[in-house]
Amino acid sequence: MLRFALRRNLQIVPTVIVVALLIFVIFSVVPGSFAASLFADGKRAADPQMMARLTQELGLDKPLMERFVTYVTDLARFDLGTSFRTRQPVIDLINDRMWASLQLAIAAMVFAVLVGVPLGFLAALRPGSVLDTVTMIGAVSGLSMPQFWLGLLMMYVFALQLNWLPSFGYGDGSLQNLILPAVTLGVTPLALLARTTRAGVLDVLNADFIRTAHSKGMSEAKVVRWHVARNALVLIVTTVGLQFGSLIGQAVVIEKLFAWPGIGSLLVDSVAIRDIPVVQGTILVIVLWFLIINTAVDLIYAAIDPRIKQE
Amino acid sequence: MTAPLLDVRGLKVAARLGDRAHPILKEVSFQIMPGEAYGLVGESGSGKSVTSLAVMGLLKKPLRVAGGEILFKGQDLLQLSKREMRRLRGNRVAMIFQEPMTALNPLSTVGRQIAEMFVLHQGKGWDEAQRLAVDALASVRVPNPDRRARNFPHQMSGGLRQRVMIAMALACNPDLLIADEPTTALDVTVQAEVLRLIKELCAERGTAVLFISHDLGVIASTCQRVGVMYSGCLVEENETQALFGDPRHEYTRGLLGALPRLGSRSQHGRQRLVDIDSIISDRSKLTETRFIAPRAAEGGQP
Amino acid sequence: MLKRLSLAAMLSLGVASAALAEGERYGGTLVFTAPYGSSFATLDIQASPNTQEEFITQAIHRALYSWDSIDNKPVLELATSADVSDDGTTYTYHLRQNAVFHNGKPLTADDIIYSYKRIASPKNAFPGASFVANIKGAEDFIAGKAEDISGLKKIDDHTLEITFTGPINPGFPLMQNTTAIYPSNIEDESTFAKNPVGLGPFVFREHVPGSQVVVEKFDKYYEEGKPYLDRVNIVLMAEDAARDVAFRNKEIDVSVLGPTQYQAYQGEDALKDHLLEVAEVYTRNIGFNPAFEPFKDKRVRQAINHAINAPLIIERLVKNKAYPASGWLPISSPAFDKDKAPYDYNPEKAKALLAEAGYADGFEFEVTASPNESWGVPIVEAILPMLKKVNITVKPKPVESSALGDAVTSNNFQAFIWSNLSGPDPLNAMRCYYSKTQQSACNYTSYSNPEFDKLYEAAQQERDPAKQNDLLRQANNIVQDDAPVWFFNYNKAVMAYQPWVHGLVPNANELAVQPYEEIWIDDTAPASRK
Amino acid sequence: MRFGFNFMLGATLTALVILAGILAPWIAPFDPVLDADLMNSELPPDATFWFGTDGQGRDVYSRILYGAQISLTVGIVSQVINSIIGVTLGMTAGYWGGWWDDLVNGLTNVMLAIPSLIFALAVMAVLGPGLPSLLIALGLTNWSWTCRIARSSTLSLKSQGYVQAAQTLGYGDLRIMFTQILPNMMGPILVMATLGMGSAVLSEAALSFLGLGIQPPFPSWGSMLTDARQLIQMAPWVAVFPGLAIFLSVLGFNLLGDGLRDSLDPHMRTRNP
Repeated sequence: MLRFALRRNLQIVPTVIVVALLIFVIFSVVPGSFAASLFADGKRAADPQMMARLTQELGLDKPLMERFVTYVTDLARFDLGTSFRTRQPVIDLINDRMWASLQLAIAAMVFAVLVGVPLGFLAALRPGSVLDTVTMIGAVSGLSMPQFWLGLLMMYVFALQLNWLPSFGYGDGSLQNLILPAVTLGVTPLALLARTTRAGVLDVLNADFIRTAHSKGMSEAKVVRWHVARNALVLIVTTVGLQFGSLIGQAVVIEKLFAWPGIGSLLVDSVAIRDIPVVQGTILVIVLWFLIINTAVDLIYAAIDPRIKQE
Repeated sequence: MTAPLLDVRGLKVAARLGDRAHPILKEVSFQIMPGEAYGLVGESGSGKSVTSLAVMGLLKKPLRVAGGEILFKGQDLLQLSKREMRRLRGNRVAMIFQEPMTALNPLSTVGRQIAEMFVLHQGKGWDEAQRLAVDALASVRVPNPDRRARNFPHQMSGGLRQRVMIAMALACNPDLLIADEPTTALDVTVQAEVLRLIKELCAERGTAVLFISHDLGVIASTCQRVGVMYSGCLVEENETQALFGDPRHEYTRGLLGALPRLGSRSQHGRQRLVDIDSIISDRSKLTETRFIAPRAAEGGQP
Repeated sequence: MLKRLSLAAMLSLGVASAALAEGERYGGTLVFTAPYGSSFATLDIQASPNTQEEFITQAIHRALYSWDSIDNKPVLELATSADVSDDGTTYTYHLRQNAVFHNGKPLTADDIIYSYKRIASPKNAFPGASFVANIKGAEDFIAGKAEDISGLKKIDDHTLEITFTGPINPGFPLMQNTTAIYPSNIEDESTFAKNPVGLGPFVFREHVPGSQVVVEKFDKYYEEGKPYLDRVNIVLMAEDAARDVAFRNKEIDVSVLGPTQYQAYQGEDALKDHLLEVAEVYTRNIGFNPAFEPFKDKRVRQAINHAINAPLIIERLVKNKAYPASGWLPISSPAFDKDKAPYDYNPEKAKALLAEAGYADGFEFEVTASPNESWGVPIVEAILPMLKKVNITVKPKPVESSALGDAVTSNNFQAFIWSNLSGPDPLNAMRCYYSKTQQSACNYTSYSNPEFDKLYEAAQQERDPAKQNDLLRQANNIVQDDAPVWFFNYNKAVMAYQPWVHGLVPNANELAVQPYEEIWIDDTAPASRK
Repeated sequence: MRFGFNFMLGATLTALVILAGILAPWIAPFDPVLDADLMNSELPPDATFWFGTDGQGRDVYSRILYGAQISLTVGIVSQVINSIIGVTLGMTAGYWGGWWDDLVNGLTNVMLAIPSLIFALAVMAVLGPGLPSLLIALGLTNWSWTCRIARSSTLSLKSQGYVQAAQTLGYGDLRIMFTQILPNMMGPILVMATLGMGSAVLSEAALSFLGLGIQPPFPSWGSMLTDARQLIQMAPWVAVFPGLAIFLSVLGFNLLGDGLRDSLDPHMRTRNP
């Protein structure tokens, strides 16, 4: 198990290196510059001297190769660089925002799991029932909806019309502020989870060992508890893991819509003003997050399914 | 005459597809005496497995019993409540399936899967049940039962897995064991071992066996009495010796003709099989005649 | 005309309320909003060119000059008086005796010299460097060629002599937030970014990243009897809709309005009486690149100005949250020509002009545009059908905001739509049409007209403000006639405030920036504010 | 039976989108860009403007019809690019194996590690907003799953009799790939592409929202929806109809893809797109 975990963790390294190179290349050819973004709002006249000084100070006048070497050597020392805008270490900015993003992703996932898994389970136990039909129609609808439209509609109804929940922002970090963005963000994984849980449970229910379990004289409830749940769990854990990783990608839109101070909105804002070190750092952190979660999923998977370790 | 352990009377099973019910079993009747080994043969799709599943009460949609009685120790299983049926299933009537790989849950240890039987039917705690499971493994002659109990199914060979299934089925000393093609998926070398095991264990414990196979050789070597099924009907039934010696039904004769015999192997090393359809003249009429031989008065004891 | 009258009326109202202000109440908390982003980039405001950080600056810091929103001009802030040499280049400032930094250090000339050197330091590349660049010797210092700025001379602790490179009005550059004065006795400069220390009426208390900055009353503030408030919470709230909800729920005391909300608030009795409006010093325009063949001809540029129904766009799309532009200098500019009529909407005249120029069959051009709702793609979409009627095909070329500046300053466009600073200093605003100004600096349309240059140079030398304004007014009219741009509008900034808030001023530079020390709240405020 | 219904519903919705796109020039009552009269802005739905008008005074109904063209283009072109990249890499990797296979595998892992919306965001930032950039960005981001499927199909097809027969007959590698292997894996690839069309349309909307999608005046549903954000209280119809259009067309693609998958291979049902 330990060796499996170690090997799995080592596989992350080359991927992260390639991703790091890729984003460096992409953002070295991006049009626009941080210096130019400073007067993009038209509130100041462009100041070419200041732009030149800034470019020089930020090291952007150096040749590409030289910047690349600096970038790589810094990365090797786990240094993500300094933000153009705030002149603070990128890692500090990410730290400031990470918790909000985690909170949002975890809340969304908890919501998706708590609603999606039982729905999928019940639907599979009663295939063709009203519950099944409604759940599956709901799930495919959930997958077909533009998330920010859903968020906008919910904001309109629950915040503006009913005034039940705050429509925006982090507030003091209370649950109230979390509900709308988390639910909006949770809809896609919820729909996927309901679908995969249903399919997974149906698969398990059709398996021979379930017939064996019935032939032992086990009650339906015990069959589900002792044999179905654990086996369906494999698929559910995989889906949860994959979704948890991609949640942070989707969170970009939701964080922007609900003015949630997470790393998704940090990324979008930084792309907009071409604060390249922050952009690179944020993407790297997101990718790392995704890979770590995938690895964790693989490990959990291996813990649940004894067949994996053999491979 | 002792009362039969299992008395299937005019069992009808139908498959409901849309609003039409297609008959699958057409009035199947047979009895199994306590301790008797009874064989059901027939080609695939003839209804052997459906019969066994009907007895276990494990028919799945769209299949369902459309008529008849299944008397177990005089009690009609079809009239039992779900709960009563569950108490019987596994406990008094147990079953072994064809595929030992898929019939076991890949994610639990075999010990735990056997132990479930003791927890379910004997109200044991898990610790004790696990110990009993080791004993049960020992009783089916699994070497190192203590270690094997902690194994997962994928860590075992096919023969071992089928032994686990047998240990599980016999865990509660059932009155009737239904063995549905228990050796089909196994290597030829292992087949004989497993068959002998079933035979010996059941004989030791006085467990009756309903043996289901398409393999006449297997049936011949294990059963006292044989029923031949074709297209949902029991077309012929007789003592094993009698049936093989003097097949009465055209289909049985065809089936026997298709059976390779050791003596028929030619010099070229090629088996020459008689095509079943070259013996049977008209398949559509096969179920019109039935030959059910009466039971000998002394019952099924060998 | 009506709009201008109402503005004038409002301006006088502002003066009146300031003069008549009585019954000021001490104490309480003001919940202010910072609407220009979801975070504060830094608390070291010398390093930040963004408006967003000005909300903090106003509370914590003071610069040598400050902006008088009522009289619309820079005034001395940290000095009680200044003597000007005859040639207008040397200023001797008599600094306030009673100004004290939050860390207890009294203000001396050293602090100003220290601050200007820090701002100009080549190591820092701060945005304020261009504002101190007018001081003699600053260019050399910025370039790293000198140890000191030769134009800065300490006479004694409270007397400072500054020599400028020319006869400029130093008030405009030295009132900028990025030229705020820091105490010279802080060893570790990196603490400015976390724990700012200034001369302002409020002391920094706390910064919750992504949420708010809290400041509290400074007891030793140099202005007698001020500030009134005990505390100001400067809350980050970038989303218009978020501010709308929060304002209606009385969670915030002021809110800067977008066009849609402006329209909505005007229709609501509870809200419409508490709107503060001002013509800000930004001119929205579409700049034409004379390198693009059709735009070489003045008649084509004029035709476009005639073909677009700007008042209609302002009414329907901008919801009247703007004043139609009649030239480059905005209404609040001292050199604004109120008698100059804007181009009238006249498609026939436009067609005739185009025909004269040889473009009767029209032509096609691209407008580089950012997504901004008031001066971006939506406006281009609106002019598209209008210009189609005179056979001109317009194609929006959408770019991100950060790429717009790059495209324009590298002269890589046929036309662009932007909002540009056109005040408060009219001389500085008209510099953008002086032929010696680089295209990349702010002469984006590569404008060159000898007649204009003559007027501009004369205005540069003129030291009588009235005469200077007169020259600039003429220069402005030449630009208007030459139409190097389509004159769209001047921004009307609108701020909604709760009825218990008093002392807000119509700041034409940036309405959202208010003098916190003048603000007080009355008894009707909710309990949480008192 | 149920899948049949889903499939039909999906096919109907997709057909409607295609029809709307093709027939837009004939059935749309107004020009989506030029028929903008600011005097008519923000009118609620009525007999003339079935879905009302937007802030620029344009007919929302006409714009939605024309928007179908853009959504279809986005869906189809991005998926064609995806499929070509994915199939080419996956098939050659599976067929040739060796270092090429390792390389493709590594590349696929990298692509899978970057959330696709973020990668698309980066590509859009480089290329600038607009339809061609969007097609490239979305075409470049989602090929990894297709590649994996193509690779594993190739691996299993390679050992099939007819492929080996073709190899014995001395057919060239490319010929075998295109005549023997490719046709046999078109099914799953088609399913991936159909489901991918739905997510491409959703990504377009998301990128528009982030200011990096197709920009006006093109009547793309995503940008219409984004523009409507400011108007949601004053003129909700401007937000509701484009949102519905996106929802129904993506639903159509998804149901169609699900239906295709079920009819091609009932066992694939458990897998995710």
